[in-house]
Amino acid sequence: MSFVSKPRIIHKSLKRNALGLTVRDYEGVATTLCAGCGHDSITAAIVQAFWEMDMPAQQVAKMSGIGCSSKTTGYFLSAAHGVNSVHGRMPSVTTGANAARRDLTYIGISGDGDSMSIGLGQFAHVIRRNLDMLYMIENNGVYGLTKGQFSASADLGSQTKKGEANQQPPIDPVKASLAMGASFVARAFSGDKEQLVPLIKAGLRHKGFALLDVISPCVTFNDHATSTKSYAYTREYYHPAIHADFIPPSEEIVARYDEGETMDVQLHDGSHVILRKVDKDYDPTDRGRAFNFLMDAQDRGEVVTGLLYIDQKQGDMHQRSGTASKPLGRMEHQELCPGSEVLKDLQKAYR
Amino acid sequence: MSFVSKPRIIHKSLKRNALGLTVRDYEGVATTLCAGCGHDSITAAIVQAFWEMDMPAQQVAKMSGIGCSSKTTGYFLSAAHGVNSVHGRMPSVTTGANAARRDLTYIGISGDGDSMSIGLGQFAHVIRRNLDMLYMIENNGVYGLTKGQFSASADLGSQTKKGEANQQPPIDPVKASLAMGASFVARAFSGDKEQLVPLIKAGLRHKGFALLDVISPCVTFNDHATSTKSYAYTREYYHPAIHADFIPPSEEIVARYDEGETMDVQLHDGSHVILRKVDKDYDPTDRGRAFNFLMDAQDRGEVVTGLLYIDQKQGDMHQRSGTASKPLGRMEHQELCPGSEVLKDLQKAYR
Amino acid sequence: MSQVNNFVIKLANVNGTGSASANGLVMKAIFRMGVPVVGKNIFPSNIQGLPTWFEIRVSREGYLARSGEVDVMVAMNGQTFDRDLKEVSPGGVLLYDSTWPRERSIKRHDVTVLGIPLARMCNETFENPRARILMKNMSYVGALAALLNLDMAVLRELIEEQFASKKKLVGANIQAIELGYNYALENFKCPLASHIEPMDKTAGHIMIDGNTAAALGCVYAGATVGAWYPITPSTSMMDAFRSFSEKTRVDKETGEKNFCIIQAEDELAAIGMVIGANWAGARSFTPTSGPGVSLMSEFLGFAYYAEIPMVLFNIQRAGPSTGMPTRTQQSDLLLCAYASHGDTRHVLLIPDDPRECFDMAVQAFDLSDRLQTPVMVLSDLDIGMNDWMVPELEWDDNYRPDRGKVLTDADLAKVEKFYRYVDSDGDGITYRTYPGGDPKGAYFVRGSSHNKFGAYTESSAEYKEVLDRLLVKWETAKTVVPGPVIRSSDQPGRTAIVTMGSCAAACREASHKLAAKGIHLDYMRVRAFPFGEEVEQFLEEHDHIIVVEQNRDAQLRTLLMTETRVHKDKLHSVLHYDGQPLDYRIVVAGVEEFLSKGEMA
Amino acid sequence: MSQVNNFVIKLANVNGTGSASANGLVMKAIFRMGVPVVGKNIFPSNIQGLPTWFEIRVSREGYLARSGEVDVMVAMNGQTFDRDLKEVSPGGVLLYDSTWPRERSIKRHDVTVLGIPLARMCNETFENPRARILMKNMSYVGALAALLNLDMAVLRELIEEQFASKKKLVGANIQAIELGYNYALENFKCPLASHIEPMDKTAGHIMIDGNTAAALGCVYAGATVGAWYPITPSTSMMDAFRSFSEKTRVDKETGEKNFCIIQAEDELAAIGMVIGANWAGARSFTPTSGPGVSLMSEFLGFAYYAEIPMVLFNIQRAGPSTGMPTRTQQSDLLLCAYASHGDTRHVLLIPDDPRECFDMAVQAFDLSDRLQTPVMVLSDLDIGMNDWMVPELEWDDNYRPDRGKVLTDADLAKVEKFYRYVDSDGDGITYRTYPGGDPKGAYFVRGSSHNKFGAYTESSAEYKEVLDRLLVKWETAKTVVPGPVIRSSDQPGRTAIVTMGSCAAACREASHKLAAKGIHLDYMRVRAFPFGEEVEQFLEEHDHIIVVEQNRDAQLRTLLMTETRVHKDKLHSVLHYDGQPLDYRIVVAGVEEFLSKGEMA
Ligand SMILES: Cc1ncc(C[n+]2csc(CCOP(=O)(O)OP(=O)(O)O)c2C)c(N)n1
Ligand SMILES: Cc1ncc(C[n+]2csc(CCOP(=O)(O)OP(=O)(O)O)c2C)c(N)n1
Ligand code: SF4
Ligand code: SF4
Ligand SMILES: [Mg+2]
Ligand SMILES: [Mg+2]
Repeated sequence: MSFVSKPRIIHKSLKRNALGLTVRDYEGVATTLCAGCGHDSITAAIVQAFWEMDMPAQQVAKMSGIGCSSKTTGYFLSAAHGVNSVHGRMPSVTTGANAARRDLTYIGISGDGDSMSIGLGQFAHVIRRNLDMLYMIENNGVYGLTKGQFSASADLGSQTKKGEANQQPPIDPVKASLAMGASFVARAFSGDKEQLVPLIKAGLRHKGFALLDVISPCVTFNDHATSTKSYAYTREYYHPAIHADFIPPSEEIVARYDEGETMDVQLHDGSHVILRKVDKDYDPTDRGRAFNFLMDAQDRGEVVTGLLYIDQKQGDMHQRSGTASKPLGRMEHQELCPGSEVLKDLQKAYR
Repeated sequence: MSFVSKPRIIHKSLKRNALGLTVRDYEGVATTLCAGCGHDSITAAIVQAFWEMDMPAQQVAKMSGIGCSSKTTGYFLSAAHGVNSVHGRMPSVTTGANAARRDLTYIGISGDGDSMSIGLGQFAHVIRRNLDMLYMIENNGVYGLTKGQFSASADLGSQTKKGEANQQPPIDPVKASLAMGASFVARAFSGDKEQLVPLIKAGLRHKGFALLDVISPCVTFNDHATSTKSYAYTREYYHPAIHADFIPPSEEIVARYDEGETMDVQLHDGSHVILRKVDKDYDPTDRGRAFNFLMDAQDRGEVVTGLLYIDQKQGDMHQRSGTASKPLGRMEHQELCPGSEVLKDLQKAYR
Repeated sequence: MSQVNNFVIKLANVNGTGSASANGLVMKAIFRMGVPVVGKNIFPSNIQGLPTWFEIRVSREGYLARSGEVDVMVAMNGQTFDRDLKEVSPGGVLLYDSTWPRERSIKRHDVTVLGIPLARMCNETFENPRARILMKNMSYVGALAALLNLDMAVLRELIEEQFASKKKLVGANIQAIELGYNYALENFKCPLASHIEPMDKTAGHIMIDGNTAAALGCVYAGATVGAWYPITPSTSMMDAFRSFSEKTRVDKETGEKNFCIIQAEDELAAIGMVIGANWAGARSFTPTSGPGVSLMSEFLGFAYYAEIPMVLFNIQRAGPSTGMPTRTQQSDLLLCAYASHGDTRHVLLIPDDPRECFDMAVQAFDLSDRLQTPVMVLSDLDIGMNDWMVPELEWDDNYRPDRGKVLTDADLAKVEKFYRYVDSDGDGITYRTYPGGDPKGAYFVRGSSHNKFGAYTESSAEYKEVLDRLLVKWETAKTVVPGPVIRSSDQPGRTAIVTMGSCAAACREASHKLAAKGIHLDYMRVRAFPFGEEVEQFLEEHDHIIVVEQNRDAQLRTLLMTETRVHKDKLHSVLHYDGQPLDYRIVVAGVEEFLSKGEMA
Repeated sequence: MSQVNNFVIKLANVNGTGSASANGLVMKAIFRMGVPVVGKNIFPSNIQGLPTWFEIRVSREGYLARSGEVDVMVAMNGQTFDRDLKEVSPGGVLLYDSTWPRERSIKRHDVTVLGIPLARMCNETFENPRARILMKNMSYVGALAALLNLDMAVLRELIEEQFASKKKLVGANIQAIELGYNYALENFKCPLASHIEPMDKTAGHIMIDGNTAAALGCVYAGATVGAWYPITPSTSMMDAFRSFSEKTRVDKETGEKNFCIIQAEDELAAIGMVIGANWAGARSFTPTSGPGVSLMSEFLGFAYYAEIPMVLFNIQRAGPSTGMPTRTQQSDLLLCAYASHGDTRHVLLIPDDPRECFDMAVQAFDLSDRLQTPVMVLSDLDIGMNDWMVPELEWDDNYRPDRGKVLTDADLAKVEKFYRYVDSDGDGITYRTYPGGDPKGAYFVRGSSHNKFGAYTESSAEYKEVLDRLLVKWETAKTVVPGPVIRSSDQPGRTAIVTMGSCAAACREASHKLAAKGIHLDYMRVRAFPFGEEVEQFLEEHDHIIVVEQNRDAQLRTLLMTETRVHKDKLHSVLHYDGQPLDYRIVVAGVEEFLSKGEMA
């Protein structure tokens, strides 16, 4: 329900890509997410990546489930087709679409709730099929759209706005996808476009399944008075139990740091996340090492970012099953129907 | 539909446990599985384990989903309650039961189809909750009950009775559960009771979630002419396409080998599985090492058996959430109902 | 008609700006002044930045439905200013923040437009930027206080209660209220024609939403295990259950909790947990909404066939599919009645307000235990998430849960052999046992075909025997579910309204309005499925039955047609399904249209 | 009545012993001899070691339903010997393996019991232990050949065809047949009164099961993407689709496959894939059974509301829950008609035999594309897994798929702007586009509320506009789904049978039997939901309508009651739901009972 229709004034000064399009041409309808939501930063990175890739809109299919994150497919590439399906089931719809049109580029956007809870089974199995797609998780550790319950990726001990502490250890999409055999595994932070844009492009180009887990702070439901260090001191006039529907204005969190470095990012609730960017000489082709590297970083309380694992030799779903190179959805009836003579012949076995 | 009712003649000579019960007292109704099915060997091991543990039947709840494997809860401990639920959903029913009766011992029996396909989400999340239960997967790489389709744990390249080759890499329950943070992870072979019985006992005793993946050959749907080395030579009179409903008589496969050793087991279809039992000095408390150990063995084409990982410090679901020690299902109404005065009081907030 | 204590205030806000507490304050103040009131929250399916409305109906007669009028509009949202202005009833008043000029594309000469520079006043008074947003809300409360004649002492009292734990906030809030109050007093003629005069019609009542009341019912029924997957508009029910349980069920000394709440990974798991817990002897429930019920369908059939009690609360929202998650509807009736494949049918309870949510929560557990089958309580967003004025909830301390036919170890000692599905009483209900008891009572639960002894069977006769007994149980259900609420009109006749759930308030008001025009209608509100003999009789006694419900496909009419003896030509529909709570005028119009057609015929 | 070409053979076996091929051979031989025949397989939900029966009805009149008689019993299963003996009709014959003595608890003086030492003979003749099991089956085929007068040349021909790729097996099989044949000839009076004499009534016919035929229909309709999760009794449909596709859709040179079959991780994923593929422009389908449909409910509502075509085959089995997976029933009708929460309704096609499975598979894709909504084909285990004798399948090479209203890039070039949900033709069906085309045709699919332009909306009016248009589409559906099959009796009257699907054969035979007794009934078989005008008219023209169906809760009667204008008192039920295929005598008895009650009244 976008009430403010977004003016599509294209400044002459905007740079154009090989298709003659500006970044603006890759945008979608106006966002209805909270001001400062990490998801919007990711949308901007996606827009940037497509523009840089000179991607024609009709080449792209945008797929999603349900959640704040899943809404974002509406906020880029208006000129592309898209399916906003049901909660947790984006992978299967994408699998079917890809079965029909292997010639398109699939970008699936999901949330940590959408993928790690209700959708975990489909997530694991789309990986197993090595479906040719970029699968992005806009990971905020909460269910944003249903107002702040923990998701399965929430850290142990983190607290909701209402003050309950999470008692369950997290499921890490990166470790889970490594264990399920994903052929491309990466992580980034919503506020670090410099790292994010190239990873999106790499994921889109990867032939097979590419997981891109993006840490994407929820400015609304991580903003609780109980967190270690919080904005509480600025909130003299605010009583969480009474102003339960109040969402203080926030700004996008931005982070910049170099390869091999760590960076301590303060979130809206005052808590911190320590990001570690993989080194230039990190070898992302060793699945075992990737797992260990993640475990070690976790022990140090760091969240590793970058391209963590890649295997370009696994065939995608179609290569494995020998599907025709011409997309099935574009076949003519004549190519598919064996005709009356064959029917007669086939029926001999039933006499 | 057991037509032959099993005579329950208890031989005087049978040994009795501390409860004065013989092994026979731990049996269930007669099996309706195929002769030689690995699942029946596992049932026998379960019977043995309970008997050795002097387990009273009313202490046990038997839980399962749907599949040949899931039927086996009927074949042991007739005197215990059990729920044969729906396909892939045993974990949730067990979670609810445990929530109500934390004082019981839960044994859940599942298949690779039941757990790695339709039930993968529930499998992952029951692990995440560290529910106090023994979760056994009777793993045969196929859907036995629906007649031989691949399951998600089927090896790459293995073939069905009809000759199709599996194109998807397997999901390994052991690796998956390690990645999901399971607190007890073990694997065994159905034909090796010597290893299996102690692991069942350990899993039942473990406070928290215990995964026991048991390789359990399906004598019927792995018995196809196309496998590398098969019984085909004995099948002069047999035409698979025509005798599709013919299931040749088979015998249980038995294996015995020592810790630290490997053992090459020939399955009914003539194919082989190489088992490696973990060494006496293997340290099962290091999750990272366990993962690496598995990866290395896999590279050598070996399937590791034994207790692979254990962590006794994680609290189970109730410990984490501070549930009363008295089982909720046994509470009297008086312990639960706050009464009319409190109701009056609570309603003050709504005036 | 005089507008004193009889008007509608509508507040147009942007969500996420903390307006809910301010709006609630206005409603609460009116309630405390003894004047009947009800609030409807119309909010978007997002978190921040989109339009949201709160509608307060003040009704000295105690009507609780929407009236379709807007007498006082508080237009705080620039995005919707135009349509808000359009919506004001002729002669009404619109209040807005005049800090910034509003461009208006429409002119309304029949509406009094009052501007107050709320933002400017607050910016001048408060430093902190967040405070300014919140205090702006409070300042319009102040303006309304002046315009509507709200009792400032009551407002102060409410503020003091609310901020009891954060006392230093009291001053600022009162200051903000006074800002608006004084400005209005000084600049406008106060009070308006639509204003409040104290009454005594709210004594013995509370203002509560259905989800909170249902959660309280679960606590009182002795439910211990709650499993759920978050979904609007059911989520607040589990929040309330958690908070009441934390208050009343935690051992003071040990901190041990006499409850266990599990956030499941999805709805399929949530219902599985509930089934497991009920099987094991704990009362357990799950709150959900439409999409959740669809996902639970397979398990509902399992519980039906394996005869495991379980309680489900479906807080209905507008479908199909994801539909409008923050809008109300009654469109899951058919799904719930027959959920799952095969021959399945389920017991439903349909409350009409939060008080009945409380009562029916308790009944649901009793019926489910007694009938050993799923019981679904069909509430909706309107009941579940809006504050309704209802008589105080009551509790009889002599209440003991009806756990149905459960054999204890002592009972088992008396029988020779226990068979799970043998009907020894002829009511279709058989005895069960809990796990953990005497092994003599052990049995094996299965969703596959079983005979009356509980053993697996593929015998046609044995299978059919169990399936047929379930029909006997269904007949028993008809006799134990709550009967309908029937109200004969002053001039009982052959024409009637039949309705359910949240339509009740609008139907009641419509009946009065129609009676005033000389149209007298008898009234029946069904409260449960299956329908019992009272429902049959009422239908039999009437020739024209107007079925009022909130869905497109006349689902209640469909059920009546197939599940009672009624002749279907007697049933006529008034349908409302645009997602807004039902407005009584829709019922009036529907009835009049039907009657006029009838006369033509 | 003479028993030549008019009797039932029942073979009692243990499953997993390879008896299916032997039993099929008997049936095929009779078919090749020109005598109408049908086979019913009654098998357990396990893999090996439990009882299984195969019933072959030989009917010179061409009746395809069960008759309830057993004229010749081949009792190869010791476990069930007693009940098998009990089941033989008076005057019938029982053949058994006399190698081991059978203990009999019952005596039948009215049954001729013939013992042949099959196992002993085979053990003496064949070395290999597996061969002995298989050859024992063949030897009873031989004995039957002698007893029933089967043409040995036909049997030989069949054996040679079957083992064409493994010629060396031919000899042994024939040897085994001869063992039994010779023994019977030598020891018994051959042939029996129940025996075969060649006819010419099977020319132009085939023996095929419904799942195979439906799969073939999918191939011919141009379906390319099949996604499924294995579930009895639907699994063989995807096996057949795979095998036909491998035969007809693989490029000889490149080996490229013009199809893509995906074994999904569960039913929720399977339907998601089908929706995705259809959205992207490929014809796609999923075969499943009851529990699968329950799990697919949420997605069905999505496809309904987002208006995405998709085809689902529900091969129904006995419910509720896991129920009896290897038994037949028609108990998913209501679920399928209204699957999902909110106001949803779905188009159903209901074939009565394998030939119609083929035809309706093609129709399902055309209707689904045309109506842009899910179409479910409701078959059942009886049709899907049993071999039926049907006229050869036919294909019109001029057939072109009806893809419905799809705008190509060329079409788009002609329009100024494309809006997904604007109804420009008044039939409720709007234009769609496929992804990968001109960006002008791009739109966003959602299961949340949308306006006719395809944009997200929470406006009540816009939401309702789309929901109402779906009802217009539903009216259109009534005019394009296949009409009923209507057969007036010789003496058309006011009493009729109405039925669906696999009940047809039994109803046809019952009608004949009743007519012979002077009871003439008109007949209508509904073939689709929603019901069209022809159905309405037929109902209108009859006063007593006996609805015959295979479920407990009279689901077809329920649908007729609510979804047509029929007066419900006209509808009476004959219900059969014990999992066995319908026996015509049940219909006869049901009708007679109804009529006798009618006379009493
Ligand atoms: C079947 C079903 N169950 C529940 C919901 C309610 N629901 C909507 S979004 C959501 C969680 C979203 O969390 P996440 O995927 O992390 O997205 P975020 O909003 O945090 O970006 C839930 C539970 C639903 N839409 N459908
Ligand atoms: C919802 C649902 N879908 C499908 C089925 C059919 N089904 C029964 S068992 C089974 C697979 C069993 O495989 P597994 O768990 O590996 O057990 P196994 O028989 O191999 O021991 C399937 C697909 C079902 N019962 N329910
Ligand atoms: S609730 Fe959180 S995730 Fe959702 S839009 Fe707001 S900030 Fe983003
Ligand atoms: S089919 Fe396989 S898994 Fe099932 S009972 Fe037979 S051998 Fe065991
Ligand atoms: Mg999230
Ligand atoms: Mg298996």
